Amino acid sequence: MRKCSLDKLNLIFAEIAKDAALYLPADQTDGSAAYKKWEEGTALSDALNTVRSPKDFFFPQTEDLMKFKTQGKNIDIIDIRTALEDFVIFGVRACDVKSFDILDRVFLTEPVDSFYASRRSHGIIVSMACTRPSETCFCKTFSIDPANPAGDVSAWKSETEIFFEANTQKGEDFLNKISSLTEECDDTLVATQKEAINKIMDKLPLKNLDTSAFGGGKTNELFDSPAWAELSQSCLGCGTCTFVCPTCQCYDIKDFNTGNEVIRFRCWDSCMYSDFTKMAHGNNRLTQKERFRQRFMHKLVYYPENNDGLFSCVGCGRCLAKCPISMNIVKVMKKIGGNKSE
Amino acid sequence: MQKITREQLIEKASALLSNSTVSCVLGWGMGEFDYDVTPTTFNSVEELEKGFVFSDFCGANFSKYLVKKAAACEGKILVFLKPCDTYSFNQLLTEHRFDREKVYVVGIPCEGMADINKVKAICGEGILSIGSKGDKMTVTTLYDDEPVSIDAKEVLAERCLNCKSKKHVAFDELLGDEGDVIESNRFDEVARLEAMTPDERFAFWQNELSRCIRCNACRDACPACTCEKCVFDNPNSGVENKSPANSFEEKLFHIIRAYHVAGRCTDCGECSRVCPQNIPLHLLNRKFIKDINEFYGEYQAGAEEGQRAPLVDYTTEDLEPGEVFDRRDSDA
Amino acid sequence: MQRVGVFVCWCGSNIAGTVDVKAVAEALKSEPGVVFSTDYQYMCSQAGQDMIKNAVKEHNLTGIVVCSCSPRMHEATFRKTAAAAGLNPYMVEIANIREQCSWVHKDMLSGTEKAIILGKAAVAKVNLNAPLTPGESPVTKRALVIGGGIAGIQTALDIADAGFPVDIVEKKPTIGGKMAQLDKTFPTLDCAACILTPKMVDVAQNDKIRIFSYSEVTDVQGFVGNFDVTIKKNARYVKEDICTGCGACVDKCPMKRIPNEFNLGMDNRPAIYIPFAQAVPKVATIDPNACNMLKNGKCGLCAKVCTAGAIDYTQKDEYIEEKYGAIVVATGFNPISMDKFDEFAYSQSKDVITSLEFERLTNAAGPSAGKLLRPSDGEHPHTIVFVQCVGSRCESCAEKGKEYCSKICCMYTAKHAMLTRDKYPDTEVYVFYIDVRTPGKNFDEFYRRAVEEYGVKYVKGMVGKITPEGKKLKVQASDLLANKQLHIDADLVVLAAAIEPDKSARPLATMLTASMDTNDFFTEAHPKLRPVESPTAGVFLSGACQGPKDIPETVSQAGAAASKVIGLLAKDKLTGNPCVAGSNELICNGCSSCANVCPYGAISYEDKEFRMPDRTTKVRRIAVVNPAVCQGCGACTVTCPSGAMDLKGFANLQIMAEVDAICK
Amino acid sequence: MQVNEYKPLIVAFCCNWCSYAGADLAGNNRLAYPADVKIIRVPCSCRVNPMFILRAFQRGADGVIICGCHPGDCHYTSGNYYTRRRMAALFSMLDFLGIERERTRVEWVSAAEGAKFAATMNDFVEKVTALGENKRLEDLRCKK
Repeated sequence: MRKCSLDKLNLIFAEIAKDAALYLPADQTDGSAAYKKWEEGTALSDALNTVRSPKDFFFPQTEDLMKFKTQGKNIDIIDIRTALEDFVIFGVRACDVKSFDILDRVFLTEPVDSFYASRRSHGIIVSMACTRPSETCFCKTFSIDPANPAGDVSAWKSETEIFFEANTQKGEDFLNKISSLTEECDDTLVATQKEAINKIMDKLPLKNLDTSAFGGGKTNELFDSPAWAELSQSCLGCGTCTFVCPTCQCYDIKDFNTGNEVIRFRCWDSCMYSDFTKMAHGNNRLTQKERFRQRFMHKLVYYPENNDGLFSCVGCGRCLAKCPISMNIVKVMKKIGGNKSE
Repeated sequence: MQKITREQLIEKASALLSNSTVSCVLGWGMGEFDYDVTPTTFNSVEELEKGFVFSDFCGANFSKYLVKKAAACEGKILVFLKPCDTYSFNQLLTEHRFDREKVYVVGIPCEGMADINKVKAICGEGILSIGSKGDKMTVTTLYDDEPVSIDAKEVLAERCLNCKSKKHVAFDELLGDEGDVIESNRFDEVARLEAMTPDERFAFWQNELSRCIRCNACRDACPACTCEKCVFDNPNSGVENKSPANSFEEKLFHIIRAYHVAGRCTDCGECSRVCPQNIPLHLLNRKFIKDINEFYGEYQAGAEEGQRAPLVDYTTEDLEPGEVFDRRDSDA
Repeated sequence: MQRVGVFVCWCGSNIAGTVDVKAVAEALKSEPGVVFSTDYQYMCSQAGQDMIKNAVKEHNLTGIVVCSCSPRMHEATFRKTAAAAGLNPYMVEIANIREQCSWVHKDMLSGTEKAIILGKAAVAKVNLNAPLTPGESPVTKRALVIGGGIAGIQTALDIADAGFPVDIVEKKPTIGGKMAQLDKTFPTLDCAACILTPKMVDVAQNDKIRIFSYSEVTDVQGFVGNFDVTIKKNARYVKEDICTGCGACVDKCPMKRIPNEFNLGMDNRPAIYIPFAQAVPKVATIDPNACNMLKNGKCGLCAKVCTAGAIDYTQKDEYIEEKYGAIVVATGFNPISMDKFDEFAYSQSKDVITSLEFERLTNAAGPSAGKLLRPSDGEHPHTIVFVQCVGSRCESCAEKGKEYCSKICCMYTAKHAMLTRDKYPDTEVYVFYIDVRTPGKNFDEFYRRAVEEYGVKYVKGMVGKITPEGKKLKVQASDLLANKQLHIDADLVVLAAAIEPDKSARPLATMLTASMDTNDFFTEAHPKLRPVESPTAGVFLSGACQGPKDIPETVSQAGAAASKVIGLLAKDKLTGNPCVAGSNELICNGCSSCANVCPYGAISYEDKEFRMPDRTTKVRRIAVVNPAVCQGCGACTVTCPSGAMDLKGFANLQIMAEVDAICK
Repeated sequence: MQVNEYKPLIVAFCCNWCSYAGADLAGNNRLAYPADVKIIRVPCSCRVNPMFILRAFQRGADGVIICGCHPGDCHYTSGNYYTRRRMAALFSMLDFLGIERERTRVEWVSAAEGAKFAATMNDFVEKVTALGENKRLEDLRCKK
């Protein structure tokens, strides 16, 4: 384990930014935090987390895939993929780090999504333990430990110091680069912090959220639950939950005609939208109830069914904070799961 | 801080359910915490008693829900409307978006709703409970041993700080005292932006709109946005798009959305309330309202049912588009 | 995908002079959908049109782009060509590379570049064109003429002569209008009554013509071929069909001191009256504001003396609803009020009169039985001053006068002056003028006769002030040619008051959705090419309601309007403009915004049941456009937030495709 | 003339009855204006949807001008009155967002005002040229 004084954090950032683009949570003018590319003067935010999740780095909201150009009656297809540079995402919380595993299982299994894979291989993740989780946090439900965040490098921040520990070769290399600015240390202080975090975790209101009603094989049991109609009755059909979610991975592929060429790009889509997976015959999810159900069944049943029981929710709490009608996965789990946790 | 209580509302709703005036009630459903209420339809007195809440966090404007819920309810639906909601109610009626006969409106007084973001800005994350007594709010958190007492006024939502009316413009019945239209300072922020240089304004909006994730929450919560099919969802409209590929598309969406509701927007503030990125979208709508007031005379959308909106109206003496700026320049 | 043919016209050197037409044709070849592209010297010539027709056949074209002169010039021509080749005529788009390109740009390079871009825009549009078929609507074979002056009379007679029924609505108790008040007409000096009254009689006797006198139009709905009009017949308290016009009631009526409108208040009439001897219909009318019986229930003398029993004090206003295929507006004119012209002392002296009053003074049926006597004391005037352009051509005095020339004053003043000198050679006659305008057949000769043969003293200059002093009117004027001030002691001053449209015209225009200019004259559909049609289909213009006119002009315009009406009524069906709005019911919100902005009332709403995707049904309010009423302005399309409303021929996607093509 | 001189792209929406005819008249009278102006014919100025204007800017236009009949002279009686309100509101909003106000204009040009049409276009092109390229409402994907 290595450490350095917070006073030197800026020097570390500068050092990292020499070779790779460095992104870290920074405060925005509206008071919330967002990942920003570091430049001299950018300060690491104290906020618990960013509004948008860091999935953007690997799976951006819009991404050009290829271009077509017509010359007279001919069409040229242009591959626009370019070699990526390494980049560092600093300060990723444990929940969000876990979300990359969930996305990896979608994009890195055959057929591998080359766009995602390329970004993923160039990204170095420096995670950060959560010292002050929010009431909306429920990562523990999915066996995520905010005191021991994964990633290439794990970090802990105290009032005065920051501690690093490498988990991967990439992480080792990263720490080597900043070794002149850090010093070797033992993990006493970090252990104390972990203990404090665990204490808080035990006080969180959603600590006992129960997942036993969900998982692979529960489709028949849950699909026709009358509770779906009740839960979805006021859903506005907006995409807030899906767009702030670190694990939602659906996208649409569209063409944009610039007049001179056609850009084929993909952009996030939301299963909450009425035209989601619309096909020639129309839409197979006819009302908001079906769309709503799809989202939660996917996270809590279909995904685990296909991924060794892994739920595609990391308990980050973003949807709890941002849904315009305050309907969210916790309420769904409690209602559909039979309120077992209460 | 609210003068009307949960119990009074349940009593009223129960009475109307019991005497069969209404067959369902649109109200606020209890959440996980004290601030995350969900608009909910209650079908019985039991359901009301179990799940109905009323607090400083019941900000949602129910008028829009009537477009779907009025038709879905078997009999009449009881809806509790705060003064600002009643303007949207009238505007929707003007546009024939639901059947008035299917709705029973109980107007309720509103002392202004709280903004949870403002509470969190003071008390931090980890809120366990929020209680309200008079002008004070008591907040217990994970990280404070003692409950924190805050002034309710301090955490009022922006739209409530600039409340334009405590008067109900549509109702079947009123609970509590009726208020008046208020002289508000709601255009001050617009005026502040107008006084900036174009470069400053451009930078301001570039910064704000760059946060947009096109979740459509503003549109989907907006009581004026009730199109059967939004142009931005319609591949045949020529402007459909799903996510902002660049800053042009960010602007396009918000300009067109504000334009489409211009003259129809009642300034209820739902757009800004629901924006996950805290973009002050209401300023775009208020700009149109301010302009309309200045160019064509004071107009409050939804003040009366059946009003003719300013952009579907004209006089032969209207000012010329070019004079818009001459006028402002001479004011400055 | 369309198969588009592009035809680039040289227009001789008009286009080819600044646009490389071959380069344009070549460049457009590679545009999407284009399968054929060529150029030719004159596309609009027979040979050019044949070239298009052949290409349509040879290349199986589904769309045509002609790069040529303005579509306002030859769009119709090329649409016919397309139709002749078996294409839908609306599959043609014109790129205007003459008026808006070759003629305004001098540089070959930029001209060619722009022509290519305009061509691309037209190709982009035509790729999205769809065949359009005009809608059809039936025609009610009856015409309505609003106004019963010489314009209305002539129009009605001509329409009736072609065999179509016509109704005339006249707000006065008799038809005849202003012409009935005139004495003689210039430049022939025929007696106005002698040529007008036979026509009035013709109207009365024509079984195709109905006269609604003392009536007005109160509502107009519908559209060309199918107007629904409400006519209010004001109660005249005399049964029209029974009254014989004998005049016994008029003689016996005790209320005899009502100012007589027909003589412009220069004498009196009774409360029950017939405006003049040759009135049509010749029936009495009771003035409800003057009749003691109607006001106080006392009198009833007229009922007693009426042997026919035509008097009916209980008569009520009657509303008649009738259908018409065409409407002719012939609401005429009035002299403007002289009240504001204090400098001419019109309100102060009875001996300052208007020209129309002068007409009545010299008319044998007038208040002085045709003797020219001063209204104040009945003495013969020895010095008469005519003042022209009172309120006309009055740029600086817009609040009391008119900016335009009233056109008829120069000639009637010459007539008045000449007739005065002819009848009373001892009278000195002065005419003050700004310019004398006599552009008409025999007009200038007429005016010169007044000066040269009759010794009328024409003075170029305006009268500055008129002051009544004793029996005289002190006229202070300037003679611009002699550059001196004149002081004339006149016995009578005649003001050539400007004329203005009748006040009833403005509300009528609103009912008809017909447009007016700022002076309240009706606007013609085209000032040169369609002078007797209003822009609103099925509404025609006759006489001075469109602009100041003398009698021969009015009569010829009346005939022209009639011929347009006859042309319309001769059709069994009307084909409309196919470029009309239409609402996509699947995404219509039924919000009524479109109906709010539609100037024609073409949009209505209906509740329609829809099958929802989840197999439930839902009743929704939706907009429906009447294609026969819609004129295709597109106001509704922009006000529709969901884009449900679109305009055929100028659809959202078509215009955006043009924008894209221009900007790429 | 300088090479590579900046040439703005101007989209002009002209109503069929007045302004388009006015543009034709400018042509008839050979009244020159820059070829940067490209005219799109619409039945009435009230057919111009704000979306068309934004579209033009997106696609690379540097200025957009809407021409219609003079108020009171609309072929459809009231179309240009709606245009007047719509564009006043829209232009004010664009200005509010910091977009240069000189890039948009409404001008009333009658069928008889060929000279006014040419003069208006000359003036508009000059003003937009002075502003330079539209940077604030552009879509970079559409740049060549």
